[in-house]
Amino acid sequence: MNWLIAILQTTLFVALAPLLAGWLKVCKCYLQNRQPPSLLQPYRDLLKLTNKQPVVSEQASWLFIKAPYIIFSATVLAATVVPLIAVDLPTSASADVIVMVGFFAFARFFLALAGLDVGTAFGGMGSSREMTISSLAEPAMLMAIFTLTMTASTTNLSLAISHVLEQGLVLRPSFVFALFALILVAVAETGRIPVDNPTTHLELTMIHEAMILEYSGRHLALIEWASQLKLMLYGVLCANIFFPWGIAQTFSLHDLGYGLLAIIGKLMVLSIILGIAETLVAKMRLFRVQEYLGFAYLLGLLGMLSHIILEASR
Amino acid sequence: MILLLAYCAVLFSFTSGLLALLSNQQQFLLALQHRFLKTPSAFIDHCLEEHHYPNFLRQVVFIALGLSGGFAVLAGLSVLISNTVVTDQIGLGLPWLPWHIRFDALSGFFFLIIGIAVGAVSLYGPGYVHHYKEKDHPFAVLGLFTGLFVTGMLLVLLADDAFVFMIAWELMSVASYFLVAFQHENSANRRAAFLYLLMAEVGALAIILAFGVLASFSDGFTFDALRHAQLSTTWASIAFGLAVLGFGMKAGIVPIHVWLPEAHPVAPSHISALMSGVMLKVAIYGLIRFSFDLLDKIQWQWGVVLLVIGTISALGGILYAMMQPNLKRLLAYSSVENIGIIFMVLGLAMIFLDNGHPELAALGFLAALFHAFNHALFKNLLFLGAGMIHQQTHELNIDMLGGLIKKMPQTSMVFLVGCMSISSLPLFNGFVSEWLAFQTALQVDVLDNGVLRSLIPVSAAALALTAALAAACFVKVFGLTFLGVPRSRHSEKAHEVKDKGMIAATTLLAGMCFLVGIFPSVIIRLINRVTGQLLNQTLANNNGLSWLWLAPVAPEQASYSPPLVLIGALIAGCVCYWYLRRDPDKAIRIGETWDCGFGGLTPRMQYTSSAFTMPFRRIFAKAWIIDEQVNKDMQGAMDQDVAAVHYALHIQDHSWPWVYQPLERGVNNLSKQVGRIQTGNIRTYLGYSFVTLLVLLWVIS
Amino acid sequence: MIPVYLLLSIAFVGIVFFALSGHKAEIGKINVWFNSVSLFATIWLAINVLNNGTILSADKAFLIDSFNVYLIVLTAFVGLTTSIFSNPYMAHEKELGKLTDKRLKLYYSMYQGFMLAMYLVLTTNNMGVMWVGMEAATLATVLLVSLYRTPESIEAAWKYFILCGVGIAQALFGTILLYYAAVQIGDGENALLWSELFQHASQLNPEVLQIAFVFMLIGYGTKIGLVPLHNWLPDAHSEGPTPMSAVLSGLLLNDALYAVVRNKMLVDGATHSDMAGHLMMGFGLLSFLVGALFLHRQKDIKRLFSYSSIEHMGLMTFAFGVGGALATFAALLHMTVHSLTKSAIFVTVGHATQVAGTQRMDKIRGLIKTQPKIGWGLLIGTISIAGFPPFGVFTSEFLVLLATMHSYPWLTLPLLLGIGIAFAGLFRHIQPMVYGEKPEGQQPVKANLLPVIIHLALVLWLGLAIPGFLAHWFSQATFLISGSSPL
Amino acid sequence: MNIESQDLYTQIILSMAALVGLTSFLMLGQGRLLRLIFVFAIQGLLLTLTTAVAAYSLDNHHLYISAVLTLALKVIFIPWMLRNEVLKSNLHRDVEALGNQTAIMLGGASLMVFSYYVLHPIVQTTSPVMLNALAVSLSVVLLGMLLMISHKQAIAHVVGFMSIENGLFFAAIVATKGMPMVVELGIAFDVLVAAVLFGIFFFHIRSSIDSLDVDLMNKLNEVDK
Repeated sequence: MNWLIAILQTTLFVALAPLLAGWLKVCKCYLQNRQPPSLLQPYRDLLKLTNKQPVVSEQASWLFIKAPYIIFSATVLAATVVPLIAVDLPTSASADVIVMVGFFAFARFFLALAGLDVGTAFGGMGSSREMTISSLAEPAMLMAIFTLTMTASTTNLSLAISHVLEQGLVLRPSFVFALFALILVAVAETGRIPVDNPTTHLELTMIHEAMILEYSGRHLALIEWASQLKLMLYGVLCANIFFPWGIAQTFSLHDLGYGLLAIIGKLMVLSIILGIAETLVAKMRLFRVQEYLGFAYLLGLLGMLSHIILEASR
Repeated sequence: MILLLAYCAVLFSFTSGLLALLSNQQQFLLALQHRFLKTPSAFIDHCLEEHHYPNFLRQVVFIALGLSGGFAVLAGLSVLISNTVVTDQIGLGLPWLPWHIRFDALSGFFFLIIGIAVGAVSLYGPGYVHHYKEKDHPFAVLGLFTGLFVTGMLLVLLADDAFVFMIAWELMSVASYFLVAFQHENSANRRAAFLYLLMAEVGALAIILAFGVLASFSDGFTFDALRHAQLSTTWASIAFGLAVLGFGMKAGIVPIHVWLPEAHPVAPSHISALMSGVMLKVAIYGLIRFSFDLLDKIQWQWGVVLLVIGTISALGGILYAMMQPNLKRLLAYSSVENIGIIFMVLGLAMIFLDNGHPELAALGFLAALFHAFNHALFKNLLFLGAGMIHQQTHELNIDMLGGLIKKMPQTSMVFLVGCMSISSLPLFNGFVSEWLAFQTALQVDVLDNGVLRSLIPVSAAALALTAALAAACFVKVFGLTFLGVPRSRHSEKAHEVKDKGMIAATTLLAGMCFLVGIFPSVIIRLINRVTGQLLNQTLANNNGLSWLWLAPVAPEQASYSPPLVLIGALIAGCVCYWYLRRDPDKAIRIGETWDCGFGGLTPRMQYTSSAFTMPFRRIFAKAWIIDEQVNKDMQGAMDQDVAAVHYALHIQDHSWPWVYQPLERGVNNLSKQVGRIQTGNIRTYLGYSFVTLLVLLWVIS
Repeated sequence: MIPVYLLLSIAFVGIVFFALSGHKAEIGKINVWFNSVSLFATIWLAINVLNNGTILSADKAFLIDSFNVYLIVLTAFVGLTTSIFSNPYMAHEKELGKLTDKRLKLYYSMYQGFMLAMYLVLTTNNMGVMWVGMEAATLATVLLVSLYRTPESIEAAWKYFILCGVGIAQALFGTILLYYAAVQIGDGENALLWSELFQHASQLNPEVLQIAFVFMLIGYGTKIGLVPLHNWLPDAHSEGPTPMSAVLSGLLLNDALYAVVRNKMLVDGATHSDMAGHLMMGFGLLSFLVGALFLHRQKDIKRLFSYSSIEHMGLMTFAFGVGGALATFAALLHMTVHSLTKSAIFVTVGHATQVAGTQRMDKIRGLIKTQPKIGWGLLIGTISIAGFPPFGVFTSEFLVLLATMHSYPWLTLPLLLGIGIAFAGLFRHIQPMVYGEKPEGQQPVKANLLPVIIHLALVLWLGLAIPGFLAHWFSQATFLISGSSPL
Repeated sequence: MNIESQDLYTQIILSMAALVGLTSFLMLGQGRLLRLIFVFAIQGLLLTLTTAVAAYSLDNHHLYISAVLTLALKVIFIPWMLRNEVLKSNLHRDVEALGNQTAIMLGGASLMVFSYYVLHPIVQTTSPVMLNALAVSLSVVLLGMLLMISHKQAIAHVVGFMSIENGLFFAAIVATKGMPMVVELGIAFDVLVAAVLFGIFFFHIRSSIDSLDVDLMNKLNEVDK
């Protein structure tokens, strides 16, 4: 039964990811009072890309062609771990939060390699920058997550979330810090403003885009989809870890539907916030990023320390 | 019986060394044959022929080495599985102190490591060494000292008294010194060898003194006697400090690591593999043996020391590694990083042990040993791979390579596996040990001490940073070496290695990396035996070690099931692959690379090593001494348009100007001052003895 | 007692024989024969001692106990191997025209004279005769130091002569004081016999013996080469012919130390303080450190190794000073392995200098590629003298370190420093000489490396396992000296 | 102690000791080589007399032999040889300028005191005479060294060396009624050989640096210029 739920949940993740991206676009268009595209535009793009014949550079090796599949499946695996509408997943037992971070690393590893494969300057630039940012972001993220896992004294996400649920509404300073740290990291990792600009087409400012410059057709589709999935993953993490209320604890249909509605609501709110932020903030120079992420790391650390010293001190 | 296996391992390695001495001796052998063999056998004649002989001898030597490796694995496994302790005495050594031999689970585990590595090397060796010219690089030297080197390492593990331990230890150092100096015609190797031997000597002295402290509180040098030494905390701490200094010098912890990236790369690649992959583990073994076994009471402060040192080494190691354009130097630096990680986890184990949580100590200990095991696997793999690349391209500078994935498909495959394991990606062995390390660090809640409670998470985050940097570093390595377009003629001309043995060795290691990553509990169960013997404490949740699940503390706290993850990955991958490849008419079209419409992409436009790491260089600028110069050749009217740009980048460790050069200067100045004694004037000399006489007379009366 | 007389008479005959006909060809071989006969005599002696313990000759003139018996054998052995080496070496020197027949005569005759003096010092039971022997050793070797008649060699010989002469004179004063203390309890003629003195050591007047020991230490210490009395040593070693340097380093220093230790035993017996020990420790440590530092600034290869001799003698003196079973055992062992290793090294050094045609280290390069035997010999020898196992030097240094750690923990730091510095000093010079490409104009020479191989093999053996009879002697001698035995 | 209470032998010995000490002082301050050698010969003579007296009063016959040896070696042979050297390398005209003579003299005097101070512990075990004799001989030894340190000429060094020997010899005779015969002979032999060798060396040194100034022999130094 709960394996079924897990699979259902994963498919939901994969299915809803483009929708979230679309909704985010819509929000931003309204904020920048432009005419928004339809909510389903991302789906159309993906479909179009999948039906196009991919063009691959003659320099590319097998790794370039396999990479999209690896990246996509790694991201999907990450998605299986994160409780979307219901806790008590068997999958999150087989791979805990550290493994989830590992999956992200996996995907990133191959993305960067793919960027280097065709031997253009852009690819190298993109993967160098991507690795830089991510290697700074990872400790901050782990700090934030460790705060949670140490509170719940488990690294199993669904157990952790249900632990938070059981405790009910407790105002923890550590969680405040951790939440902000996680949001900052999420922005950096998913390549949003102010770290990266997903919509740019000026090569020199690209990070994520620069790596996938050579991709086309279904490969591009997979990678785009993977990045939308990643965005949603982070959103769900922020939402469900820190505001778990509404997520289903039993597998009754009523609960599940309720959980679905809850998560959709949370994500809508989140993306509105994100949209506002992206509209207000300007993209920063590449070498300000370390200060930004350093701040995120600091927040994570503060969260950890306040947990250790204020909340669990003996 | 078990001991017999161990002895066989030692003897075979020694024999291989001796056999190597027979190179260029086939006349002598022929004489022997005619003397003793009445009936000349065709086979022997064939072997002793002029042009067959060297090849034949090489095979024999490496077969002996391989046998020793095999026996080592057998011995290790058998002692681990039978979970026994065997002791013995050999009638060598001091008149009142024969060589004491002891073979227990800890030694057995390291035997396992060495055995695997040596086995792989013996497969790899013949193909690799055959291109050395006998005149310049005699095989006798190489083979002899390789044999002695392995013998020394194995003996260290068997030693049960301070004396034989030191002998074996130094044998290891000296033999490897000769191997570092093997290609002594270029001065860099000589300098590296000198530095290496010097550090080895100093470290060994520190270890001797560490033993001396224990010995002076007990009777005799046998480890049994030392175990029962009753010393005050202060003296114990002094002994521990000396041990950390001595073993750490060998293990290459920052800031006394500088010899390592000098010495390891200049040895022949299979030797670098042994040194970086195995010898450092022997140093770890020494530290464990000394602190967990010989010192009766562990202090948590020591753990903190190890934790801090380890953190610094891990970060420093990987940061330095990232900046290296030379492949083997880079690998050597990354060894520093991994050793740092091992030290961190050992430190955690000590902290938990002294704070009365032996089961967590066991966890940390296990993580450390497991990481040692994994590091041995993938570091060997990477060094051997580097050797293959070097053999095919005569080039170790990453900026001169590129595009090898098409030229050397098999090599690139195994190398990719190595890179993924070392940057601790899931499904590979590196990840599991790192996961265990994190699990250990996350148990900090059980501690009472506020300092520790805040220190350990920080170091955990540092560990995370290290892992991420390692990933970046090895993306650079693989990407620049194998991907992209060849950057030099060498790498264009390269082609796959012919020798089966080399491929076999690397494939074996790669396979083990993957398998251990999928079924880690097999190894972990073995290590659990070690912890059981050494700390009298196994994991809290032993039945959490099924082939499928890995839940070291408690299933509800943390669990990881690589097989399931693998299955999931396969499913996901297959599904989307099937979905997208379902109709054949959308086959891939090959086009030329997008060049922004300008045209004329050249290999030189690709990112180089220094370009790839530029962001890190700017962000962590304090970590190195960076000397970066850009010179422009101007031309034309008023010298205003740039003809050519010269870019020079030189990066140096901090520990050179802070640790090494001051020492060197100090010694030189001191000897300069001392030199003034020798004035050359005999009347001054007479004055010396006159004054000495008066002073002594005055002193005694 | 016959072997002793045989030993002495052989050497004496040798002096006369070579003095008459030392210029003939094949003389080197004859010298080898003489020394092999002496070696045979010593082995005979050793067997006697093994069978029926300490031997005291009827007239009490000679005493062979477990302390000096192995030194005697060692002396004869090193004398033999060095003569084997000096045969081709001197021949080569003569070809180069550095030597005339007359000087060759002098060389061989004085070689035997030196051996005679050494045997005398070791075998005699009379402290006075011991002094005479030491002085005779100086006189025998001083002309050999100036054998080449270069200004430097003459200067070196003069310094050697004057400094050792003055030093040894002080030793004589010490001896007189000893005698003075002895005649107050015993009769005149036997009063200087060590066997008597050692029996009645406790009755000797402590104050007198203290002063006496100071003079002895200064006197014989000059010959040991203790800093700051060492200044003659590097000059004499570097300027004389290499076989001389080998025997000086290998034998003379040992015997001087032997004399000091004999006196220390008496002083310890009389004054139940460890004043003597502390003096020796101080001198030893000083020589050890200073010698180690000197290594770094050497340009001449023979000077280099003479300083390493100073350093090692310092270590032995220190070990004897520390006292106790372990340290004393280590010191005895170190005497053996050091003289074996050091003489082996000097053999290779001699050939190396002939290969390169100079003693300047910056001119000697790429020995392994030029003549692998010599290169490897030098390298392995250095490894062994630097105290790397499984060579015997390591064993003794290990024991010294541990004994020091046991009795004077803080002194291990200077020891540590010293060993490290000395090692670096040796290797920074040796490596470039053995490794690297062969410079042009460097030709292999006719060399007989048998001594090197034998010596290093022995040192290796001593490092791996000490044979029973030797261990027995060592432990007995340790018991004699320190009053306790490690076994 | 009071000198009247002592027997004649002791008185002679003591006065001899005084004289020997005096000669050492004379040598120390002596800049002219010939006079130096002359004083040295006198010291040898005093030594011979002491030996003879000792031999007579203790009727210890082998002391006669050593007396003869001393006479032959230290009074006749060595001074004669040295004198020839001086004349050969005509140094007999020039006076060596001793740096800061008064200081050296004062130093010598304080050495005398020092040797009394050093040997003082022995007094309770023996007669003051012995103390005197030993102290004098010790100071003769020390003065000999001081002589060598303060003089530049190789010949002066030999004289110093030999006067050290004299001091020792004096101690041997007075304090211990002579050493065992074999030792005496050995010492004498060594001294003889030493003397011969000195002769040889003078030749070599002169031929290498055509001077006997030891300060010129400092090629073998290790001081960075």
